[in-house]
Amino acid sequence: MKFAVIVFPGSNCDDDMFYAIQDGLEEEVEKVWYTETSLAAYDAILIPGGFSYGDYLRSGAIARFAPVMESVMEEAEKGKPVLGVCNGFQVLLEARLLPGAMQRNKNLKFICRPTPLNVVSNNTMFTTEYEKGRNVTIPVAHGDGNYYCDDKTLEKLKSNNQVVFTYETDINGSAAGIAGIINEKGNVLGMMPHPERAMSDLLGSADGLQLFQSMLKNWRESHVLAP
Amino acid sequence: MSLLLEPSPQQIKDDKLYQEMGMTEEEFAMAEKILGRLPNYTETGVFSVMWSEHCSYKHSKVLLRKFPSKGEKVLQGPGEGAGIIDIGDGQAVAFKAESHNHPSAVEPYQGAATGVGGILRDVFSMGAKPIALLNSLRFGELQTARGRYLFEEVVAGIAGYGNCVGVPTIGGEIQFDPCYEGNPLMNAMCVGLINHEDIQKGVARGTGNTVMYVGASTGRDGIHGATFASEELSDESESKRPSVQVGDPFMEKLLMEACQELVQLDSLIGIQDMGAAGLASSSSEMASKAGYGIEMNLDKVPQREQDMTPYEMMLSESQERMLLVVKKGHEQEIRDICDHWGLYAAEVGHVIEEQKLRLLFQGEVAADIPADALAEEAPVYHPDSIEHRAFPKNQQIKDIRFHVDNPKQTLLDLLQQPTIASKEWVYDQYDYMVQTNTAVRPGSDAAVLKVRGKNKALAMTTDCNSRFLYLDPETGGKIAVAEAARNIVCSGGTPLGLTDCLNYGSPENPEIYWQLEKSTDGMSEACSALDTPVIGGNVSLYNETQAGAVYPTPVVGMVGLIEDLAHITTQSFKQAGDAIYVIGGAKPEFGGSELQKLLDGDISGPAPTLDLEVEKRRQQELLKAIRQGYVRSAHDLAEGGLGVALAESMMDTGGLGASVTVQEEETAAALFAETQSRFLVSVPQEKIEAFESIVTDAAFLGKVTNDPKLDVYQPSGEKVLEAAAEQLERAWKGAIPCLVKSRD
Amino acid sequence: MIKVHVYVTLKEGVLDPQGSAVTNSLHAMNYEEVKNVRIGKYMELEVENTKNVEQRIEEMCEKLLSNPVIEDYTYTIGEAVSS
Amino acid sequence: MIKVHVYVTLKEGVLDPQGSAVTNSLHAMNYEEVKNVRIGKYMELEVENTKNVEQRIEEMCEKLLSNPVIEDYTYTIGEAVSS
Ligand SMILES: Nc1ncnc2c1ncn2[C@@H]1O[C@H](COP(=O)(O)OP(=O)(O)O)[C@@H](O)[C@H]1O
Ligand SMILES: [Mg+2]
Repeated sequence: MKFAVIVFPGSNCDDDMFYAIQDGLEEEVEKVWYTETSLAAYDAILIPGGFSYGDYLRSGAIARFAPVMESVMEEAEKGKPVLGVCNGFQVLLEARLLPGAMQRNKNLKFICRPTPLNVVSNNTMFTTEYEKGRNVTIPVAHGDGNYYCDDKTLEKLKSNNQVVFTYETDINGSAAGIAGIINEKGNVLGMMPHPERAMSDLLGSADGLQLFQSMLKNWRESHVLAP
Repeated sequence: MSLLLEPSPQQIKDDKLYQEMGMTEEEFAMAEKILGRLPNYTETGVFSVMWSEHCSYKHSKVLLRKFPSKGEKVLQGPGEGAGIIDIGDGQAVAFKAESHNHPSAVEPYQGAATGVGGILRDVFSMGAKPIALLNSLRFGELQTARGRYLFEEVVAGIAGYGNCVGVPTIGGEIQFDPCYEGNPLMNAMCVGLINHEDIQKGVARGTGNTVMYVGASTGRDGIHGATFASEELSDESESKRPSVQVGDPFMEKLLMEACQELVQLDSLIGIQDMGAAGLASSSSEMASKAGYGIEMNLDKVPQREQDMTPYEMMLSESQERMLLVVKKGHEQEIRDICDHWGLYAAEVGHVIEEQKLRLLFQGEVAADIPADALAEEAPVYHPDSIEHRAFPKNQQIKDIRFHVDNPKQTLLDLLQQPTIASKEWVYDQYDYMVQTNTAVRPGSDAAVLKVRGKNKALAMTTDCNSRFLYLDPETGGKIAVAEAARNIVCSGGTPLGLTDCLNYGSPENPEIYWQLEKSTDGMSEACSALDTPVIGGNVSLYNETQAGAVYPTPVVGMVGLIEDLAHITTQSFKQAGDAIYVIGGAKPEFGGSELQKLLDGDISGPAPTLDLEVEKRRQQELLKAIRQGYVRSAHDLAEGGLGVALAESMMDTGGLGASVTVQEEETAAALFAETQSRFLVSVPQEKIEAFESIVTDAAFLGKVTNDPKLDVYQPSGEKVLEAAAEQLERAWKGAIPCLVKSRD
Repeated sequence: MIKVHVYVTLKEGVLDPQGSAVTNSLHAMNYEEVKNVRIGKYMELEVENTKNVEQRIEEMCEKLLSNPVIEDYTYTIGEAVSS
Repeated sequence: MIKVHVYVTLKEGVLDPQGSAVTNSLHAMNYEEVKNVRIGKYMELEVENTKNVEQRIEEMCEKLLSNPVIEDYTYTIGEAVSS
């Protein structure tokens, strides 16, 4: 399986994502510069966390207009897996690939810490390797992780099982404790916690690994069934 | 402002305008002599910043020479952006610390942010990849709204910049004391990883080679920042406020990425960051170091504002800028890399044979100064030194004893002292995990980063207990170095070397100068004994207000090598049943201790004694035991003594407790004395014998338990303290959040 | 060259954590008379005077300068400036 | 109750990294006509109509709403609002 890690000017978790795939998952991965216009050669697209363009104006707002985003949208439309982590999630929101928006954390401060999450849905191509309802610990590191959407959208997210991860305790003020959501089609996941930082016990947790393993397994299966 | 409006050389002299720029009459006369004529306005400005304390170390140079700076593994000692030490496998660590005290006092968020930006550039301009940031902060006691504002904003500024550039902030220290009320300290340290062959120097060599400017354009910000950093803070500093710079971490990130590619080019001859005194210092230092000169055409300098004068351009401290020297004809290679990262690279001049800094502006020579005169020949002062009056007074105080009626309450009180309390509120705001190498995050003795692709790791820490230095600068200086080394050893590492940041009051006050002298003596002695060369550092003087000078605060930033990932050790207890030992006994030493501060409201008496031989032996023995796998947790005893160390070792262990019997009859000394060279360790039962055979001064105290509470017994068997882990944790973790929320 | 002023505010009904924090601080400083604070952005654009300025500003606001999911915007096109 | 509008802008000469990033981004989106963007804050305060409103607003701006070291402010006191 071949992964693309999108790199915007100022991206800073691109390497972490790259190593998570290369050394953690041991699959093929390449960094793709924001000026590229085709992502057809990749089986999955990873939009890394950290910052992009300094996150000036609004997190993810400027990156959303980078040239590469057009092909991200095309591939997403075609059903290719797209994972946005942290800043990547914010980019997906700004690009309207996912509903809602991010606000400043309710305490107005950046928060970095290992965070217990509930796996609300293990019925997605990103989470089948988790047990449903299981608690996993995955770090967060964000200043704007306070998820907002209007009530109607929230109802829809819930009734469609689009809420994938929630925080076990409210850390940032997110609506319904949302830490990660998926699009209706089920191929675009945005999450604030950083699975790529939870790839080994030496660094505190290996709970992120299953997320990438889920992607791999589901990709393999879909390619065996429909070669 | 047009040049015509600038005062003439004669006016500068007659009206003593140089004084406004911080130059003395003698210094101006020296400049005149060097040039053989009167300096013009631009030249006077360039002299004044280059000869400021911040750039020239004119009051401290003599003292810095005492530091041992050589060592088998030292690849680069003091003098460049950062020092470099070999860690094997063709790799090395580059690190350096720097102060940004005055900017942080005036505009705490931007002051701290640009402090972080500056130290990063010092490290990546050496060719290294920054892998960690640390800091060392000093504030007043958070009793006033202003004090809390400074604290919150400095922390936010560090976070804002470091998080955005993607370098983890993995450690630091914070001390709160009234002496820092009006003059907080903000010291930042950066550690980078570098391959030997990539090491760069800031040199301008080879006549005809091109001088290039990369990064942000130049504005009027920070003009006279360097001289500003060399003055006492007064109300007048307020009027100098426009000199505050704003940081652009996004630009820094691009610059950092670009530099990592630029240093791979054979055509790159030298590179230096434009830090304090910006273009003036980078150009003259690069020329002087190489024995060449530089001619720059200032019309080519990228400018953010209109009608900038040579004076303004040379003195501007706009951030996120680099000066490069490139082989003639290879400029395009630089431009290509910069283009990729969206940066602008301008050709601003070239290297000349004549050892001069020559500046052209609108077709005229705006300045023409011997480069060495600026970079090397600043006046060197040997200030008067008089024993600080506090020293003999405190030495005379003998036999300080404390009696604690309620040891449990005292322990809870100590855990809530902001200097001791958990700094989680602070480091929660720092991204300490980005780059995914952080094996031990903030909260243990030293932070530990694994080296990607290798079975080894780096330990790093910043330390300085300035209370001891105030009472006894020489002993306190030794303690600062020893404490840093202890923290490295507790993490399983061998100390490699250190960078310092010397924060003091005005050196023109003989008593302050004496503190500088004595403390650097003490530090030097400890560095020699512990084999930790000083590979770089920074001096920040004039840290005082009308209310007085800060305590002498020579912050030590130390890096150690952990040779095997299996050696990584943290301070928290790991398993019930493990034996608890203390290495080294307690003496009733309370001078400068947290207990004294708590009970007396102030500090007095002699600092704790330190025997460097004992220190060294214990460190070596402990490290050996750790490497052999005999030690499950290790923590050095610092502020608050054994009591606090026991409580800290229980935090976040998921329900472990400890039951111990102390060695000394006197509870205050047993639990809260701050006797030096001591460690608290836990040892698995099956390793007890092996451990005891290596570690000579280890005394058995008791056991780690499954019962989340701390029980302490006297040697007689009488219980002196029983406290629930949860209660200890609440006191320790709740203190700082509670202080910042409180209102006047 | 003309100057355009853009004001971006949070939509009604969207909580404003920053605004609440400022309100609380003002109360703590004894400015009790302040009942509510909402914080938005204020941008000054220097724009070359082309034909369909308004429409283009409108687009910029929609696409980049604000996020319609949570924010509203207004703008005023100001005086011509020389430069 | 009256509505007060406060505008906080960076002092002239103070670097505006956000503004530059937005300018560049607008150029990349083909809004070449935008020459410069500066980003500031816009605040709406609901204030009880007391005697010396102006003076108190002035104070709040000085002390909390702006950072006089790098920012300037202006304000307008608007219409009375019911609430
Ligand atoms: N300003 C800070 N930034 C980041 N981490 C900090 C800061 N201050 C303290 N810490 C962390 O908190 C822990 C305890 O600090 P400290 O009490 O100074 O330790 P020690 O006494 O062992 O040197 C350390 O891990 C340290 O890195
Ligand atoms: Mg320690």
